[in-house]
Amino acid sequence: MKKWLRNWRLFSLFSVMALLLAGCGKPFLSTLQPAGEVADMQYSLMLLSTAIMVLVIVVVTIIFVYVVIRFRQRKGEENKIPKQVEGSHKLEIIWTVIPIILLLILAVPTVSATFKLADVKPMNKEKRDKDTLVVNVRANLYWWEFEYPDYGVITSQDLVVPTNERVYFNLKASDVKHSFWIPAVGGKMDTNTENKNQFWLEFDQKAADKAGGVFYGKCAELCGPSHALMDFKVKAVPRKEFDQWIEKMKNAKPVVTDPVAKQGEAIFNKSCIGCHAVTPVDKRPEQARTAPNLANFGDRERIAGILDHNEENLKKWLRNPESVKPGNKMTGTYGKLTEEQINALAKYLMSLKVE
Amino acid sequence: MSTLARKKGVGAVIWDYLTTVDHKKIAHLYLIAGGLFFIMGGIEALLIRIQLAKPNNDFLVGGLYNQVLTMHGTTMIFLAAMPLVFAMMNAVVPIQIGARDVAFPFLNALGFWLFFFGGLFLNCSWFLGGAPDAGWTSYASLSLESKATHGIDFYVLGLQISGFGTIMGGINFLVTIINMRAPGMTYMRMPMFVWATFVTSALILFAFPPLTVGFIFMMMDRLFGGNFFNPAAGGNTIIWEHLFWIFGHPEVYILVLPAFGIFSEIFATFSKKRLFGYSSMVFATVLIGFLGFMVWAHHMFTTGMGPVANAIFAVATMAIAVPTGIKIFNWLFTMWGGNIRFTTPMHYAVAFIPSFVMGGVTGVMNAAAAADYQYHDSYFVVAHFHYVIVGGVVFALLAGSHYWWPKMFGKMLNETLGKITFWLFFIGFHLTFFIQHFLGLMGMPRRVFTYLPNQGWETGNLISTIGAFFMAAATVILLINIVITTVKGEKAEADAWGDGRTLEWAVSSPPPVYNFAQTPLVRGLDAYWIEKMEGKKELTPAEPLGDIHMPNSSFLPFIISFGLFVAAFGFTYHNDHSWGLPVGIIGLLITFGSMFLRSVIDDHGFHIHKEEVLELEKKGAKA
Amino acid sequence: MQVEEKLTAETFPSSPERATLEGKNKFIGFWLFLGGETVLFASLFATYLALKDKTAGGPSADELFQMPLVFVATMLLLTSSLTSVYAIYHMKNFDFKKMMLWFGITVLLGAGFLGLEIYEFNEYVHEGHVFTKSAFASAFYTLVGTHGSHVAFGLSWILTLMIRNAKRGLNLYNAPKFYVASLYWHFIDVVWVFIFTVVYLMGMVG
Amino acid sequence: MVNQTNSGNERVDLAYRRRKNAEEMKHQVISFVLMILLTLISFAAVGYDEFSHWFSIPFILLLAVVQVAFQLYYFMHMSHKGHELPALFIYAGVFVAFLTVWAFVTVVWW
Repeated sequence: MKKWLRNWRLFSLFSVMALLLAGCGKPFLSTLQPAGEVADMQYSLMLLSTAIMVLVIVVVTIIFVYVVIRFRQRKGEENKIPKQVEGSHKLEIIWTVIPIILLLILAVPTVSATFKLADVKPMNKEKRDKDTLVVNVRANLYWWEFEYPDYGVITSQDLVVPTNERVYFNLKASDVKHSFWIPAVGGKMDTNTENKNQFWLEFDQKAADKAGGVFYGKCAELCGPSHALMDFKVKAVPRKEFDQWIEKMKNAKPVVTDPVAKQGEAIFNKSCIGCHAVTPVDKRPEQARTAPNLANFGDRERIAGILDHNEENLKKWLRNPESVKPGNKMTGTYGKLTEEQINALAKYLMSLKVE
Repeated sequence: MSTLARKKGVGAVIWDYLTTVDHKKIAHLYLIAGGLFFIMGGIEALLIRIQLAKPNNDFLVGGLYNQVLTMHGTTMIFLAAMPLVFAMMNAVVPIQIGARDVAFPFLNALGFWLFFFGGLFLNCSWFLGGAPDAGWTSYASLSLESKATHGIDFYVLGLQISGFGTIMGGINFLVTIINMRAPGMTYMRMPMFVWATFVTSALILFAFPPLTVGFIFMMMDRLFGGNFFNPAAGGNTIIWEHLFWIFGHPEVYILVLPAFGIFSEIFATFSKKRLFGYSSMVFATVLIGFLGFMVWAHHMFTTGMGPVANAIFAVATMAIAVPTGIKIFNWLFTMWGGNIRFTTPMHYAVAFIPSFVMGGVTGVMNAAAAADYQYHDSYFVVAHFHYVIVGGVVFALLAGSHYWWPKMFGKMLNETLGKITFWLFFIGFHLTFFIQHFLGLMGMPRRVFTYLPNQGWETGNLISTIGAFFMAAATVILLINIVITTVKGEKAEADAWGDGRTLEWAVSSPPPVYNFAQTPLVRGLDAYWIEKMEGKKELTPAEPLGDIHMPNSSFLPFIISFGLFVAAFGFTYHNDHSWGLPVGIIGLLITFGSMFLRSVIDDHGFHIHKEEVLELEKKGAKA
Repeated sequence: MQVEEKLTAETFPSSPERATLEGKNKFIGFWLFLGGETVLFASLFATYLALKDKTAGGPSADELFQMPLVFVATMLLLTSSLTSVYAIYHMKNFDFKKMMLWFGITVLLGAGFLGLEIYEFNEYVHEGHVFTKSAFASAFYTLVGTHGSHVAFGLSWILTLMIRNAKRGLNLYNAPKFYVASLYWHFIDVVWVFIFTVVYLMGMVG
Repeated sequence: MVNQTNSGNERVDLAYRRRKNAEEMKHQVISFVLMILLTLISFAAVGYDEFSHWFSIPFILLLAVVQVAFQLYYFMHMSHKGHELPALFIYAGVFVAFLTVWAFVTVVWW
């Protein structure tokens, strides 16, 4: 009996701890493990509001439990009529004034943080500072395009940013409304169809190390059948590495040596190049850029944003995109490919690397 | 002229309900129809939770999941919660103010049938290609893109039709409460539920027109080539968001204020105490209604309105917490010093306090705009509004159905089964939704049909799914309870719970068709309690016994609504089929034709004679 | 029926529209309805204001609008508001014939207004300002068209009332109906005042 | 419903009532004339090119509000007794209407 009790205690202790640990979520995804200035600011606001709210809950619960236990009907008192109280001005004033004070305590930092997070002046200067990094984010049905306008470089699906500095974003959508969210790094902003939204984020180097260098990004606005699958990845690297990456991207061209990949290139140039570009410098207007830029496809974290990055999954996607992302715009835009052609294409695509 | 109290066959009963204008029978209709839609919405919820029980599940994928998700939200708000609230109002409000019916009995019936045909039309989409799939908010860019099926057209037209019914209901209750209170029933003597109905109806009156306009725009864009939301022609989808939320936020209060009203009645009744701080409760209700119109944009913090707008709406939203807090404490102090009897309705009422406080405080957290950038469109928000809607509204509707069941149907629901329902539902509710706060904070966006493993969301989602099944089990037991009660329940007395305070408990259960043989004289708050405390068995009448004027039944409300139902089909398909336009016009002709009939044929109602009333009263007293 | 009781000028109450409970209900209910209509039109106006410059290459407001036409239409509708006041004045004096006469004039003026509006829309369509052209066009036609359909509904309402009651004179059953119909007519005028100010005049100013 | 009229005390002297009605009618004609005048002024204000629209737009809006007040208070008798609730609900409607329009001209700017 004793042993059972001890085991039970141990078990419950472990389960509570497990719950607490799980409660923080994953460092690459959870808002509870903030990885940058914005997320930090929001996290402290969350903590402050939670503290105030827990206080409220505790007060209510104490009164509640007392009342429910103390004043329940007892045997033999079924017909007792309690005193009919009209109310009490003193009490009512107390529970009007105290909440007002609590809300004021919350309102001041809220307003101040709201304005701080909206400070995008540096990106809108007539002549931007050289170090101010701006990224144009364009959300499309189930894929993301990231354009670095100051460098003339375009990439998609994997966003690469320097750490420990503010990165500014222009956000828009090309078809339906989406929402750009990197939970661990900071709150979201919608990508609208008729205007450009602007905000900034900061990626913390230490947190990035803890998260393995990659943060998960999500689409947070229902956008159609594959809304759940519209993930993207953020590679946060030190400024120096970022600069190197940009340089490489500027000059990247597909270099194909493998004969099978060469075959793949031929197929690609016949039927895919109309939508997909394979160089990061894509001068076409955005309306013409109807599919993800594949220049650094081989370096990507995921196939289609969700599948593990390997040739098998790529082939699966090429065979039938619909089975991976229902409602995507690629299905049906190209003829039936033979298994051989798919092999060749996969080889070719995987060879597209800048790193 | 009297067709009362005659034995009737099944056909006659059905015909009676199709043509009735009696608020008590319309309450039954709302309860049954709303209950059916509630079960449908519940099944949809179960499907959603089954799909999300484990990562990469393939039970309900992509577009179909979005249809189920959209219909769950739409059904629960428009076709379950609203009509069930209307059921409570119809069943009780006229009696609570000492009236014989609502101000416009014909419109009352029309309101129900419009709601019903609107809901029916919306659900027809399941069988005609596919349901709407752009979420219950149906944001314009996605809902214009969704052209593969007519789902969104069903949404727009169906809700349009049922919305007309809702506005009618709102005006009807306002006029009823303004004009038809019994002598002595001043505004400050009205039961709290009546006050809640009053403010709710005012909110309906002002909140539904923007929604109607939004629907008109959406209909124009989708069916008639309009450009309101088409950016290529200068349109702007943010307008839809604004219109929707100008309606959408008051809608939350439209649902929750009646819930507050129901709980106020129950707390007072089963604590055997007058409602604590009645006048501040009234004040808080009105204030919530007023503030409810100034906060809609907090649903749009991430839309990009800019920091000034976000800050203003954040602070305005926080302000609502104050009147809500006043209410919570007033309820606690109603119980304080009382003699609390834990009946089934009281279980819900007591459980409501901590549950709703949870939903309320997360609401204030959401109001903090900068932090909301993280919460917005995540499972945190899903958890928040389910705490408010289920912990507040659904608890209230379950409580209210148990509380007023004897008044509506003349039989007491089984208390043991009632308490089992309660516990299952209560546990299931917290199991389902508490964990979702954390899922949201851990980065899970809402409205996703699946998720990948290794993101830390597996356990939470599984727990949530298990909870949903508890709630389903509770609903099943409630249904069993209803069946058992209907078959062999005990006949309820007039004052079925023995502690009734308001006028509805002074008339027999169920009440006679005219409610009060003599209009009562009201001498204070809790009119019936006052009489009881003075040792009287009956109310003080305000008029001598006389002939009672009653409105005639009419089949026209059904036909008018049916016409719109037909018209909606026509317009939905008018771009695809040549029969569309004629069918649409025929439908409108049916509707306007029957409206014309209504205005041309005088309907003065009929009288129940004094002798008949006496006879009925005797019978009622005996039973 | 008491409400259909034949009355004389002496027994006719001074506020016949509110003399019965049914009348009172209609009276209050209709005013509430007008409160809701205010919000409905506000949403249409708000949308129009947000979209009025989004012409997408189509004609803009100041190129289109024909002010003389709008001025005449405005005068017609304003006058019809006065004539319906006259009708109610005579109703209160229990002068059924004069009431019918003035309501008749109101209907004629309203029909004139509606005719002008249809003519106006037709002109605009010929200038390429069609409903599907731009967001501005959609918003314009929906706002002004909703008002126009209110006019049409009001006309058929008043006409139905006149025909239905042509032979039975005034009583407490139909007095509230006439009264409420005239309220509706005034409300249409209220909306028009804002339409000619916000849509037409402000459209000319730019 | 039983008849709850209290027409008894309303059966005041017919001649007196007629006189009052006639007097009121006079007011209404006056307000009509004023309304026509206001309409003319606002059309003229727009037609006259010298005014900048920073002046003319608020000016014609003000005239519209005055006209509508005439309509409500004289033509629709809101100045009469027993119109407290109608006034309350119309003003509530105007309040929501104002919020809506205000939001659409400030927040929806793109």
